[in-house]
Amino acid sequence: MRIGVFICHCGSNIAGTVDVKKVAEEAKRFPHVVYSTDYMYTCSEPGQLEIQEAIKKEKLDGVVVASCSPRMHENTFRRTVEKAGLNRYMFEMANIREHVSWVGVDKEANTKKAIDLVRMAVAKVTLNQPLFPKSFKVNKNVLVIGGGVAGMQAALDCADGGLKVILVEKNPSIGGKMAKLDKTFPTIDCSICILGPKMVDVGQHENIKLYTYSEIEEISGYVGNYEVKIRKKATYVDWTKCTGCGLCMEKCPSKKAFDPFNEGIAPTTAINIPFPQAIPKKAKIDPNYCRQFIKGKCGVCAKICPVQAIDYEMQDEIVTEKVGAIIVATGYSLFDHTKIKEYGAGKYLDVITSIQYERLLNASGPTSGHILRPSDNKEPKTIVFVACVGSRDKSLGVPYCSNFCCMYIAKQAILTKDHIPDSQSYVFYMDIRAPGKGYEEFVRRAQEEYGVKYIRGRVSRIFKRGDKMVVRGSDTLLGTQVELEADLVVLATGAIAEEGARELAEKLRISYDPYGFYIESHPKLRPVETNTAGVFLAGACQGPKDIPASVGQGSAAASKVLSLFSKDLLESDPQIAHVNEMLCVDCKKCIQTCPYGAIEEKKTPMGKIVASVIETVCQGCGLCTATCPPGAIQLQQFTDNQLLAEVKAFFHA
Amino acid sequence: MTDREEKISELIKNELNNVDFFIAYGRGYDPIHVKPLFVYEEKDLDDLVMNIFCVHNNASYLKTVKDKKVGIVVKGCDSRAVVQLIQEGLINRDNLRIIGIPCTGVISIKKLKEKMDISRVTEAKVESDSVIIKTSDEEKRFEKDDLLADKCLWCQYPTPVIYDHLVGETIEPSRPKELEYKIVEEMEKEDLNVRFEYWNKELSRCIRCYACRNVCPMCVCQDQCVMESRNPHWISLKSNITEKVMIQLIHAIHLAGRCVSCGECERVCPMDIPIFKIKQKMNQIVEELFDYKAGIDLEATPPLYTFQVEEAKIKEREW
Amino acid sequence: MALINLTTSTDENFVNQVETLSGQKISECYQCGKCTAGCPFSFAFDYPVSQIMRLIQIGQKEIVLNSKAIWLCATCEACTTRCPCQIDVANVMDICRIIARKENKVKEKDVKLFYDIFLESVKKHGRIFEIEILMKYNLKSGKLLTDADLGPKILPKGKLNFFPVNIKGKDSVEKIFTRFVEGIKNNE
Amino acid sequence: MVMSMSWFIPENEFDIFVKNLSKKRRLFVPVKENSIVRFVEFKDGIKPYFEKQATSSAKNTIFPQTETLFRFEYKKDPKDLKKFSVEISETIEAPETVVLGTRPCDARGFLVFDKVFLNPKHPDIYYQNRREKSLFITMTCTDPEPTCFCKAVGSSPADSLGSDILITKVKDGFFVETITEKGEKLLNELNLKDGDAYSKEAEKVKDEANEKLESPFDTKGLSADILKLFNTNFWEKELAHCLSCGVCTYLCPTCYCFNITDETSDSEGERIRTWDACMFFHFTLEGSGHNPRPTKAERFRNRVGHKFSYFPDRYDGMIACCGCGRCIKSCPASVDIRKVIIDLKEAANESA
Amino acid sequence: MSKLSFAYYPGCSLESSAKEYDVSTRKVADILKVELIEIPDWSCCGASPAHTVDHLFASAVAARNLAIVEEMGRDTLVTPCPECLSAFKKAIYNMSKDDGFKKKVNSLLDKPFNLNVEAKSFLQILYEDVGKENISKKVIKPLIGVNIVPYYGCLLTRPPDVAQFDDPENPISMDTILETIGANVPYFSYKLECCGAAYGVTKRRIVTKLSGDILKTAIESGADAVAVACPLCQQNLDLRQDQINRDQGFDFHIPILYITQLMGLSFGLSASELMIDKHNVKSDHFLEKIEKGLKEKEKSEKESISSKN
Amino acid sequence: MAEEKKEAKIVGFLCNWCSYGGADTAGVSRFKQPTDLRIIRVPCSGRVDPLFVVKALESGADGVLVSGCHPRDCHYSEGNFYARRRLEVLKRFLPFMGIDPNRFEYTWVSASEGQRWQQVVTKFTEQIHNLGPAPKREEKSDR
Repeated sequence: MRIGVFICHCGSNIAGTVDVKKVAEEAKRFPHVVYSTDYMYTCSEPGQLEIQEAIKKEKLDGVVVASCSPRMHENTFRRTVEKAGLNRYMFEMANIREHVSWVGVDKEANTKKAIDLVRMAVAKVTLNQPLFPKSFKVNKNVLVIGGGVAGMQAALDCADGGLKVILVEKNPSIGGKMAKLDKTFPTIDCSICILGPKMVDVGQHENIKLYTYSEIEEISGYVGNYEVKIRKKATYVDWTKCTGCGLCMEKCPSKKAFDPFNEGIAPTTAINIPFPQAIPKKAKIDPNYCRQFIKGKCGVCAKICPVQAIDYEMQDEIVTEKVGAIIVATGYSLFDHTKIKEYGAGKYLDVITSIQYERLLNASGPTSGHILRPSDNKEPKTIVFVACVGSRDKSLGVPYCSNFCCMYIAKQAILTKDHIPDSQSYVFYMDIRAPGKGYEEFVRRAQEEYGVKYIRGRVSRIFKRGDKMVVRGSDTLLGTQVELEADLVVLATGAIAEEGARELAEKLRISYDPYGFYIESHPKLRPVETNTAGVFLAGACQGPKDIPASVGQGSAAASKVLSLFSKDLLESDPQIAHVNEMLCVDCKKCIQTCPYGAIEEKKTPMGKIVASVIETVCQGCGLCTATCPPGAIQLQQFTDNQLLAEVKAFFHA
Repeated sequence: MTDREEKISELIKNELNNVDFFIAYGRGYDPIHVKPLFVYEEKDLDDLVMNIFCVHNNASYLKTVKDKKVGIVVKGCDSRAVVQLIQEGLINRDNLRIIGIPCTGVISIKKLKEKMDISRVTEAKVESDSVIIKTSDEEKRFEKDDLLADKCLWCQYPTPVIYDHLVGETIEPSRPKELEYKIVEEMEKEDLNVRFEYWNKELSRCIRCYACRNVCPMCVCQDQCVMESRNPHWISLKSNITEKVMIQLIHAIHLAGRCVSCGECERVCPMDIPIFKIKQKMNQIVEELFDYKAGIDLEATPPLYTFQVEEAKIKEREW
Repeated sequence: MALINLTTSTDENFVNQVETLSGQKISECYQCGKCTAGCPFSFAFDYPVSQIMRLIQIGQKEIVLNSKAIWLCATCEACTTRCPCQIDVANVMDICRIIARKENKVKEKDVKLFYDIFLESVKKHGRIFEIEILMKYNLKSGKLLTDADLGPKILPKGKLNFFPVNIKGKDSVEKIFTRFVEGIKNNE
Repeated sequence: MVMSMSWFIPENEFDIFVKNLSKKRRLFVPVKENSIVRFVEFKDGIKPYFEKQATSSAKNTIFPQTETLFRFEYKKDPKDLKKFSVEISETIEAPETVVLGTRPCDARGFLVFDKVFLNPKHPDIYYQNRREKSLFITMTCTDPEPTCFCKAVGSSPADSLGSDILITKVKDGFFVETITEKGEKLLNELNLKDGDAYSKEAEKVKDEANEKLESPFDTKGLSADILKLFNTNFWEKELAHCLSCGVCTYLCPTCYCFNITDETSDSEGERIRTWDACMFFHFTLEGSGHNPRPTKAERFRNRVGHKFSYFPDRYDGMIACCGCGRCIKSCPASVDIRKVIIDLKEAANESA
Repeated sequence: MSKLSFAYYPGCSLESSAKEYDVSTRKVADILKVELIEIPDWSCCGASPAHTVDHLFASAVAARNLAIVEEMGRDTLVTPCPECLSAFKKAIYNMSKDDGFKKKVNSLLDKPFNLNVEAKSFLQILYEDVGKENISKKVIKPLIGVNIVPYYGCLLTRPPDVAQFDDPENPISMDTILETIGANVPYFSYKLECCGAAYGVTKRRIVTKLSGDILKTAIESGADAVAVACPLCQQNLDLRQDQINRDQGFDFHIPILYITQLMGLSFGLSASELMIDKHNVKSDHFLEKIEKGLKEKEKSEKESISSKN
Repeated sequence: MAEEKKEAKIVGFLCNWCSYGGADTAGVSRFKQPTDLRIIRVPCSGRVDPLFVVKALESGADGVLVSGCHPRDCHYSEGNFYARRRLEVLKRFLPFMGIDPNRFEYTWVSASEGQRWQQVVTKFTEQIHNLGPAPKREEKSDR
């Protein structure tokens, strides 16, 4: 081979503590090195030109640049050598800045280390092979998982951009958490009034295919070519017939069914339409409460339904859709306050959660917007809000801040005063987090205009005294214990990952943090991408966030999909695993361990069964290579022989 | 022929229609050397034996006859290899007919060799707990336990864990499990440098014949093994100590969580290198870390080809 | 509270000492006040427990060791049980008492005195001798009439022993005391 | 061949004899390690073991498992890095060597080696150098084992062919006779007692030893029989239990196959020769990936064929087997080459 | 049920000021066929005073007893006293968490403690090992017609990592037992609030304040008596009830009874057998109420039988 | 002086996404480290066949370090879970063969943990210096 070596000074960044001339001189002695030089700024345009000239003049077929981290400039130099006619993978970098000059003080030792690193890079590049990406066709449908505000926004943006959208929502209606809210901060505008039209848009958009009351069963494939199995859960009502007239709800004799939309604060009927603005506005039966299912007889709804839509025999159905990209917008759940024993573990009727309170405030809620406390339906006069219930609490496994509680507490306290002018609200808080536009002003208004009393300290215990709830907390500003006798206590439960988030992540092959929130590619620069190509994130599934942020991410994810789909063909990274069929012994270990299901068995023309890499699915982690006992499957660019050559180059120096 | 041999013979006869051949045990060149017997037709059964000298693990052959329908006679320890092979999808249960032999132990020829000159054995028999060996010039009687292979002294699977036919009654394990890793524990009483030198000395005898690997029922790479393929270039063909150590480390690592403790690697070593110790250490680690023993459960996954998100016994932030 | 000059009074060694002895990371406390909220003794403390934690965080050794609070904590464990940061707060209070004892800084002399007399009794008899403890305490504290009103209530019941129970193995108990003291000396 | 002269070493002086042998030269002796016996270089403290046939043959003494043929180094022209030269340095290592304690079969094995490596047209200088400087002191095999079949291949327990010196254990000591000039020269150096008085006793011991063994098969027509069965499934069935390992070949005194590879690091390296075995898949694996002997049956066929057919056909009927029986004794699967040959002849007869 | 048998550690208080707890515990155990073998030559657990000196020292003082239990060949130490219990549990917890600590503790001891013993409260034995079914079988005089609130104190369930028993915020073991022996158990929000513990002698004002709050809440809950499981709690609430009244301006006369005494009553033992008369606050009225409740119940049962006839 | 400063031969296998990035972060932050370590970049700690560690040790390494993303943070979602098992097994196995287990460590360092990387390198290098050069196998090719 004919290898060229280029040692970069990086101004004084490298040359200050590494004798670059010596490194370049030493590199001349390495096998296959026919050209070696040093340069002030190799990454600069003239620096790159010098490499290209050397490639042509010296007929180089391999290049090593010793400079900064490959994470910085590997792509730069790959393009450089490619422009000079060399395959971009016939290039290696030795990181002598971040790993040498910047971390070592002894110039002699640094120089020695740099020489070693260059020797190792040369040894490796000797074994590099030209690699070529493959192109494949893209299916331009997009799957959006989750029909909350983030998912809806993403779906609408994609659909408006001309893409076919499959929107899957596990609840009977889209709308998500936002549909349950009364008002939104900091503008106090009616939540459903702004969301409702959007929901209608989604429901009516010709490019959006809606699957509600459905869940993702299985996902296979890769960017551009995913296949998704969707489970349509049985509703026991034929939605092609149901008109949403609501007659069944009126006549249903089972009126004590749990109402998830109202967070259990009031019951509903066994057959129900979740809420008036639901999209689609269709009825479904909850078999846990329906007499037909429990007792085997009733059938009132079937008799009453004017369009004969009731079907007690209905089964779940699996449908398959093909898409090219996936936007995950599965949202969040709320912390289960019954885990907190010192707050009564959900046993006190007058200690409720903030989302329940939201339903009490809501004009379409069970109390028609009148605040009545659950134990005796009386109007509470003293209301205590407790912040950080299931947030910032390591002992409960939720050390993080839930982001939006401070704001909704302020909103609820303001609304409380609006509803009950002679009421007094108190808020136990630890820190007020109001960094959004107009947020701080909003919280100030709660205190200044609405007289909400903020007490800085956590609540230790809530218990009953007569018909009052005693809230014992501290006022850390005073340095004392405080006690309040409240009529109603509202616990601001924090956001946790949606139930099933981890399972879905595994189906999608994306990663999640210890709490079950999905991890983005880069926390700053790639906030809506995941490390799995073609899978994007929007909204609170990535971490607690408020409505504007969720909507923003929905649009961002949609724009990522639109730009991905702007090409008809995609290129795959060729740094993937490759099977030497002669060596493969069909032991199946690679198939078993591949995190992407990218390896399958195939029969060679000789009749031998061997492993085979699905090139577009392989992500190049190399786990298979480390697993393969005969070394038959090799991750190109990181083969056993290449790594062994690096080891050898160091130890046999 | 003993009753047991008659019974096995009968079973094989009946099964021969269902398989391409049967692997049993046959007479070798003297009474204490038995050989694996490949039965293609009835007359091959004339040589059949089943006794305390049937040391071989017949499952070792399964990897080489993947596409055939095979019958096999297995002892308890051998059967674990069958289970492990099926578990890993390396052989197909449907292609197998298994005759299980409950076993109370097999003789270690090496141990016997230490106790007497075995070059002229004319007769060998077992009487209750004794083994009697006759040669042209003498007759010796041994306590059976003194001659049994080490693995038999802590055997927990005297009855095969998988079979289609069982010849004889199920035997409950009666050997002390604590002895399983005795050889390992004894080694670990020594200092690191003593161990280092011990292996240098023992492994220096290695002649790179690869018998340990070829006999290993779980070594499925065989002809493609990196110990000799030179691609990937893990080792050279030199017969120096580094490469000899490397060979054993490759074997141990490739077998981690898969080794069924049949001890064949050590039995076949022509240079009498105690390599089973190495495998047992690996088995002990795997058992400690993952509560797993290979070749017991058809549904299990070898621990190094799976994982737990939270590992109960691996400390995460030690380093 | 007087001005605290953080430049001169912050004692990092003290923070380390408390952290090492208690095995708790004090910096994990973010001052939510839940410990104070649930502490039954808050009303009697000079510094509520969350402030003690805060004072330790900023290395205010003198204030902490001279506080009443550390001596009035009864280790009821409410703070430890409820701390959202999983800090064993009661243990930290305990450690502060231990350090204060070692440095001879005892704001609540009576409490320490009572403890000492209690342990003396254990050392002497192997078990405690209640009457002796009470009498000694009254004598040494100078509060001669402590619980004098209870005497007539309890004495007639015949429950209290007038003589100590000396256990057979009291030597072995005493040896725990002596070995412990020797151990400390040897370490120094 | 010289007239044999004889000496005698009393039993209690044998240790001194061994020590003296090692003084000016490299001495190999059989040593027991664990349950096996192998030839190692003698040093103080080493106790030779002559009681039983060594587990491995003595071929490693002049045909080491690994030997460096030469070292090489690429040297660049500093003025033009594209130009380089290769410097080669020879590495023949051939010290004066004595091997004590071989059996007649071991010593005869080298005659097979000689045919190949000392071929006058192109002798192997590495082997040649060492062979010339080596000397074999063989012990009469008074105790042939049931696996022994040297008689079948034309040798016997007291065969002196291939040895330089033959030692026969007699009642009070060792009767020593020279077979070659090299042997005589050595013994003259050592100042031993005259052995004539024991020659009769020694002859008797040798005769008895020779009688102890029978020939299990006849090699007549064997070469043809092997070729006759070449394309039958005899091999596959007969060798089904073979594990295809290298025990038989590596312990064999006559197997001489080798491999040559280069080991390079940085710009220098060495060319090495290592033992190879026809039982290995890689032995005949071609660069294209094609393998003419892909199965163990074909490989074992080659082993038998080579020893009893192709080699004798090429080298004046010399059978490339010395009947030592090591391949039988140490085979993990109890493959018995005698049985293979007997069965083979039977099968050849049947197919006739 | 096979016979339960445990190593028994009464603790110093139960030898003197809290003798009635010891006596009633042994009697109840006897009836429930729980064998309590007193640990030979046990010594003081060290209690909280030892903890203020050094944790190593405190663990050693406690572990001496645990080592004896090991020597007895027993695996469980049972004590009625939560303070002692806590000392033992903490010693075990700290020693098993840190091998170095364990070694240091054992270096202070004549006989080492090898962590083969666990410590349990007698309440835990009653609740978990005996169980409410077996307790209910022995009830012959159910405590009908009285309201009893259970007061657990601090240490029986706290801190949860160490205590490993019942719920740290809302324990129900005593509630369950009280219900099992027939009493009515009203909602009581001060189940776990500290009584002031060992500061009775040194900081009386603290104790009378805290204990006063407990009594006040109990009485507001409608309690006729408070059930306790701790000698210190009992002392603070009962013996010091007059001090509380004096300091806080109350006039309470509410009996404070050990859970074992209450169980004894329901098992048919007499008040004097259970040393109920040795308490400061008289229980006469409470006992009468029970008798009355019983009679009423008998009467109503008779009526219902006769009406059926 | 040369004596004192003698470097140990230490090789590190670092996953591209976390630990290599962590080492970069340490560099960018100028966190000074001993110079003995040579880093080999691999895509994922799951790519590190335990045999690389063995090979490096047998080739004369005084110490080998493997570093990957924290478990649950793997760029390839699962690679380091496998690595964790395999490397732990190896770590426990080495001493049986007479190799000091302290010559091999595996650790998790994220791309943001520059300081942690500095600590890991410093601690490991010190550890290896304390152990001294690795014992060499006596190469008497015994022919």
